[in-house]
Amino acid sequence: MLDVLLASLLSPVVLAFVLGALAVVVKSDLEIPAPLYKTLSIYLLLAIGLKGGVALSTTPMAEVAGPVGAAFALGILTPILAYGLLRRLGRMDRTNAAALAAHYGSVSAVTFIAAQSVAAFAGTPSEGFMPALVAVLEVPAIVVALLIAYARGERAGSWREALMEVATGQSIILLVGGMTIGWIAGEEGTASVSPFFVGGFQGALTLFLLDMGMTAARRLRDLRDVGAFLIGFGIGMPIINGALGVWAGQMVGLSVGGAAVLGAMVSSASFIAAPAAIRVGLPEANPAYYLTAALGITLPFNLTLGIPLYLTLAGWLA
Amino acid sequence: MLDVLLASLLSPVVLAFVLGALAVVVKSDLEIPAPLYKTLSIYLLLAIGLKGGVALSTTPMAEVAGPVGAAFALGILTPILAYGLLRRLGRMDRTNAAALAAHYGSVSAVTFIAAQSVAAFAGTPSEGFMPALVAVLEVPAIVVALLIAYARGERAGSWREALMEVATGQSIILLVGGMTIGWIAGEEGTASVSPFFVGGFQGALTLFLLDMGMTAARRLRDLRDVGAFLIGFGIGMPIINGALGVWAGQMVGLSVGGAAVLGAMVSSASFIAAPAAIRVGLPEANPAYYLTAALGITLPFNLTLGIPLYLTLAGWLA
Amino acid sequence: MLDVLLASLLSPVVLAFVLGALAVVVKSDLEIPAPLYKTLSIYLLLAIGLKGGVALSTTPMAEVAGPVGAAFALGILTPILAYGLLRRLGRMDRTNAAALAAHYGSVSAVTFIAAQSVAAFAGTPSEGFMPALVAVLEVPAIVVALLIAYARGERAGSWREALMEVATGQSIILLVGGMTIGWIAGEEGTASVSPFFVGGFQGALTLFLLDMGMTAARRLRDLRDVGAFLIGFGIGMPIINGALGVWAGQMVGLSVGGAAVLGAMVSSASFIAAPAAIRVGLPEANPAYYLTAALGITLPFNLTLGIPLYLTLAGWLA
Amino acid sequence: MQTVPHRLVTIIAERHLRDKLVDAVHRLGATGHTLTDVAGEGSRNAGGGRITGANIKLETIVAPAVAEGIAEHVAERYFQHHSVIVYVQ
Amino acid sequence: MQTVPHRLVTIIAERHLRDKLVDAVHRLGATGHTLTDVAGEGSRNAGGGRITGANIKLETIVAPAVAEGIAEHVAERYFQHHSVIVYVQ
Amino acid sequence: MQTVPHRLVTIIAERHLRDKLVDAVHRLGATGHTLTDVAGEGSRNAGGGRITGANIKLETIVAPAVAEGIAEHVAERYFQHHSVIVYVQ
Ligand SMILES: Nc1ncnc2c1ncn2[C@@H]1O[C@H](COP(=O)(O)O)[C@@H](O)[C@H]1O
Ligand SMILES: Nc1ncnc2c1ncn2[C@@H]1O[C@H](COP(=O)(O)O)[C@@H](O)[C@H]1O
Ligand SMILES: Nc1ncnc2c1ncn2[C@@H]1O[C@H](COP(=O)(O)O)[C@@H](O)[C@H]1O
Ligand code: NA
Ligand code: NA
Ligand code: NA
Repeated sequence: MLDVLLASLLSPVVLAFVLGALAVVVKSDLEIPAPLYKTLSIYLLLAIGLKGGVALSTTPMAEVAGPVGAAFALGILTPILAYGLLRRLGRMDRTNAAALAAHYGSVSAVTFIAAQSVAAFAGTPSEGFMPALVAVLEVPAIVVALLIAYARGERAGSWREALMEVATGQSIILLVGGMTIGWIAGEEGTASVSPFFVGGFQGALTLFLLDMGMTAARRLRDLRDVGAFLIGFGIGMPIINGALGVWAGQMVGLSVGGAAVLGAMVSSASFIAAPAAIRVGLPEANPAYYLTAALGITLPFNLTLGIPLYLTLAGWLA
Repeated sequence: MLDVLLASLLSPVVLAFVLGALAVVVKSDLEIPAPLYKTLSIYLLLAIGLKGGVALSTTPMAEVAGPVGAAFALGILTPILAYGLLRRLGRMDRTNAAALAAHYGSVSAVTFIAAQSVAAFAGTPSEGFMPALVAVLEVPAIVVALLIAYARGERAGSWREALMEVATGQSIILLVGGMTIGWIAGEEGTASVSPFFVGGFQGALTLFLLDMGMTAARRLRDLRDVGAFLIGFGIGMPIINGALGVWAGQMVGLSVGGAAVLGAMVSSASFIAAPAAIRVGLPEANPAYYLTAALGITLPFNLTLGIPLYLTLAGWLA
Repeated sequence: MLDVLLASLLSPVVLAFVLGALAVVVKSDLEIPAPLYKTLSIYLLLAIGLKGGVALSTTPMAEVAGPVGAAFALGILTPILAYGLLRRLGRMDRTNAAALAAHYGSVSAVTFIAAQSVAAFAGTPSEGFMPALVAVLEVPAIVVALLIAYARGERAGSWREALMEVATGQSIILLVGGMTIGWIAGEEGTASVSPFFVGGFQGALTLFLLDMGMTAARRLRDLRDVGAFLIGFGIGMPIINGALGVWAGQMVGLSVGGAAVLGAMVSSASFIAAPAAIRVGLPEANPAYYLTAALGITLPFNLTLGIPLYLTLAGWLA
Repeated sequence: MQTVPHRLVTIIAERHLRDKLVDAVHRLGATGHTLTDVAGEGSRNAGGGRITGANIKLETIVAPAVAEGIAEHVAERYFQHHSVIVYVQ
Repeated sequence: MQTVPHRLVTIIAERHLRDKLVDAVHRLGATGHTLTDVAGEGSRNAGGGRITGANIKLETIVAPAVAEGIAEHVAERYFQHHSVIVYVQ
Repeated sequence: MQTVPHRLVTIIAERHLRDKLVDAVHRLGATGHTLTDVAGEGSRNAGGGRITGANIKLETIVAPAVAEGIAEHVAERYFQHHSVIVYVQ
């Protein structure tokens, strides 16, 4: 456990996240320009899409089918689980419970990428086709959560629009688009772009996590608004989902690294695709809840303790 | 033909262009921040300038003289040809005919770069000094077109200002500036910057074409405003100019790849230098015409069918 | 001397600076988007921090102690020297003298980076731990200058705030933060990010200097506002400080490249950390003085003639 | 543009409402509009800052009657659940 | 700044007119100006969006007479062929 | 928002004053604010352009009394030594 924890905590990407948080704590005038944030997220999504597509082009479908099925199942299951917990234990109203369920059922690409690089850093790289699972995991949970919400009375938002929002959201477009390009162009076709998309990847991720650290720290200030239960949920839910993910990963025959990364994916809370969809589909839900929980609590937890935990779990189960 | 077409259509850069267009068609919320667009165009222009300069520093002038002469001649000839066609066949007024002539006589750096990388991708790389031809090809056509327009009565714009605009425009500054730097610093002087400017080039181009695909698709919506003739012109003119360019390239002894790339350059319609100059020199011309034709019709045509066509032509003539 | 001068003047980074200045002179429409400028400065500061940290992790403290001590001492001495000259020779009022002293006592990261790469370019690379000296050199001078100013009567600004401003300014955060990350992660821990932070460094620097050239040239226009003395000061002060730095570098056993780079650091005038602190601590000081002197005079001087001069000096003293 | 009396309507809203609002103002009679990227805080703060794309400012110069219509439309349609403000000058 | 009556003149124009307009307003008596990057659509749409650099918004606070002068200058010089609007508040 | 009479207070200032000004307007009674990145020139030009981060425009819609208070605060606290302007509409 400890060595994995260290391997993770001492990797540049995680240290950059911590540095970003510190910069906010000491009220530094450091600012990541918004266009840089956007550029990095476009780059990272396209890059993992490309990598995944190239990997898919050389992986027998049979090998991918199991993990894809598992990811899909977890994308249906986890939002229901989250909704139940929030309603029963948290006594949270339907709207906000559904909104949070969408976020915790969906996936955070950053957490996935960080997990992937920490797993590699720890000597247990994950399967090349993992990015495909991100795409599979992103959508269903949001659909399920909206179904739950709309099944219960009038809604201010639009159900169709919300689905369009997810389906055509930048993360799906870039991930699936990147995968298609990678899959079509294949290993040699993408060779010319790999210095940019592969070589530069870890460095760009470092800058991105510096920014995420700042965003997370700013969100932390809103903790008082969200209450003790949500804080507990923001840590407990990822542990449960992470364990589920690791276990499922093992079941479908993923490597230790692969199972751990799947765990990290399932445990993570979306803060790009889900918020966009929820603002459209459930505008009456309070963003202070889902954004603070996803960005201020679950993201930092996963980047620091969560990922090593899932790696260790995967090691034990193996 | 077909294999070249595939080689071209299946290259990541072209696929990225298609992906960008698709994103607009499905109304994705994907957005390339404007500063990224500017950054990429600065990077690409400087990079091709540097590469060209380094190549020039090791190429005997005799070898370059022919192609430079050909490019210059084509820069004078093609705007006159375009103006004639637009006036006679298109019955277009003088102002807009001259504005379009400036655009189709000048060159689109993106098309040049894409052609260069597709040619290399297809196994027939072009000469290293080609970027010099971009600089040579960019200016004359705009001057000629302005001459034609100003030769015919009062103008709202300023002729001098327009020339200054081209001469000091960012594309000339970065291209010529980059070439000078590359030429002075030479192979080893630029070695330290080549991971950035050479290694990253194809990847940056992919991002740029993603953005161009979105811009082109948005322009396509204005097609109805421009009428059938302009659509025909936007496809016919590049074919004619492309053929001229390939043929001239062969005459002056360029390789198959070189002739094809020269063809692509001559066929392309400028949408950075020319619009800037025309807004100043011929403000009364309607941008809906030249921007839609250059960006919405000719750019997509060249990136998908044009470039493979010129490559095939060059193959036949060789 | 001459060969070093050429090696420096003909390096891509310096040529890019000249190109940027030319673009402004010819009134080109070339514009470096502000977010790109910010992105590059974040990248460069983090990158030199990382490199420095990795170097520190493998350097015996004893070896670093001397240079660090020298840098610290120079950070105390040079602002006092500058203040004296400005008061005695320049007959400048206390406020503006103190403000300028802060700038010339502190350091310009760009000048450091340029010196480092020119030194390497000239075949006399500097020690890997030099970035640590930038961090050491940045703060003291600003503190000393504020002490001098506040020791003399009422002030409009806030002394404490100004110190916080420096201590938490982006350059310190990124430099020290980057060094810490590099020091913790070490050689192999940072291997995955080095294509981005090491490979891309010189190229990013080229773009940054293109922008700096434009900023410097714009500043030059304000020369008339600052008067002859300040122009002389902007050239004389760096020569004096540079000589001091080179000499001190030799004393503490730095290599020729190291001593030259220390000279360049000491000679340089800060234009990021110092202005930020002075706006807060001495708002009544006139920015036209310190910004024009630092950016319009000293930066261009150092990038063109200064750095080769310090390299030559270091060669002689060696 | 200066001849007839006109009103400047300013709408500040979460980014994802941009296209809807642009369509709405043109549908309600605007002949043009200007968009600016802004950041902000208000009573609701529904915006998640840069994560959800900050805010946009939509300005349109229209006839008084049109201004009325736009302000009403925005108030009705968006005030309850969205981060939006509108004012007419 | 607040003491004497002043007018806020706002000009929205294609980017390439920026420097000319800045010079003009200062020549016509402005003592300062503020520039903002904006995007927009209007009756002419001469701007090619990001390709030609979107639009800029130029704001200047001036004496009423100066405001008049600026509005007239812009109208005369640019309305016919350029994407420009100006309004005084 | 439209019911009671309100004033739009606009402050343009050097970037480093941003957080102080935001705190001040809220302390003085504002319930929200909008920030825009701008560039500009004025009589002082204390800003060092992009080097020191250009300028920011801070807009807040407040009750007339609050507007008074903000304008006074800014004038007193910042006019003498900083690049700041404020106007109320
Ligand atoms: N009083 C105000 N003055 C200026 N801008 C405001 C004000 N209230 C809200 N805003 C802007 O409108 C957006 C949405 O406001 P709200 O719906 O109250 O969160 C905020 O993010 C601000 O950009
Ligand atoms: N009615 C309007 N309201 C707000 N902005 C406008 C309006 N009309 C035009 N604009 C702005 O002025 C620019 C030029 O307008 P135009 O000359 O009509 O194309 C447009 O791109 C918009 O940014
Ligand atoms: N007359 C004016 N009209 C519009 N903006 C102004 C004016 N004067 C100053 N500004 C803005 O306020 C900032 C500070 O002005 P100053 O303190 O005069 O340098 C300038 O950078 C401009 O952005
Ligand atoms: Na999840
Ligand atoms: Na052409
Ligand atoms: Na110094």
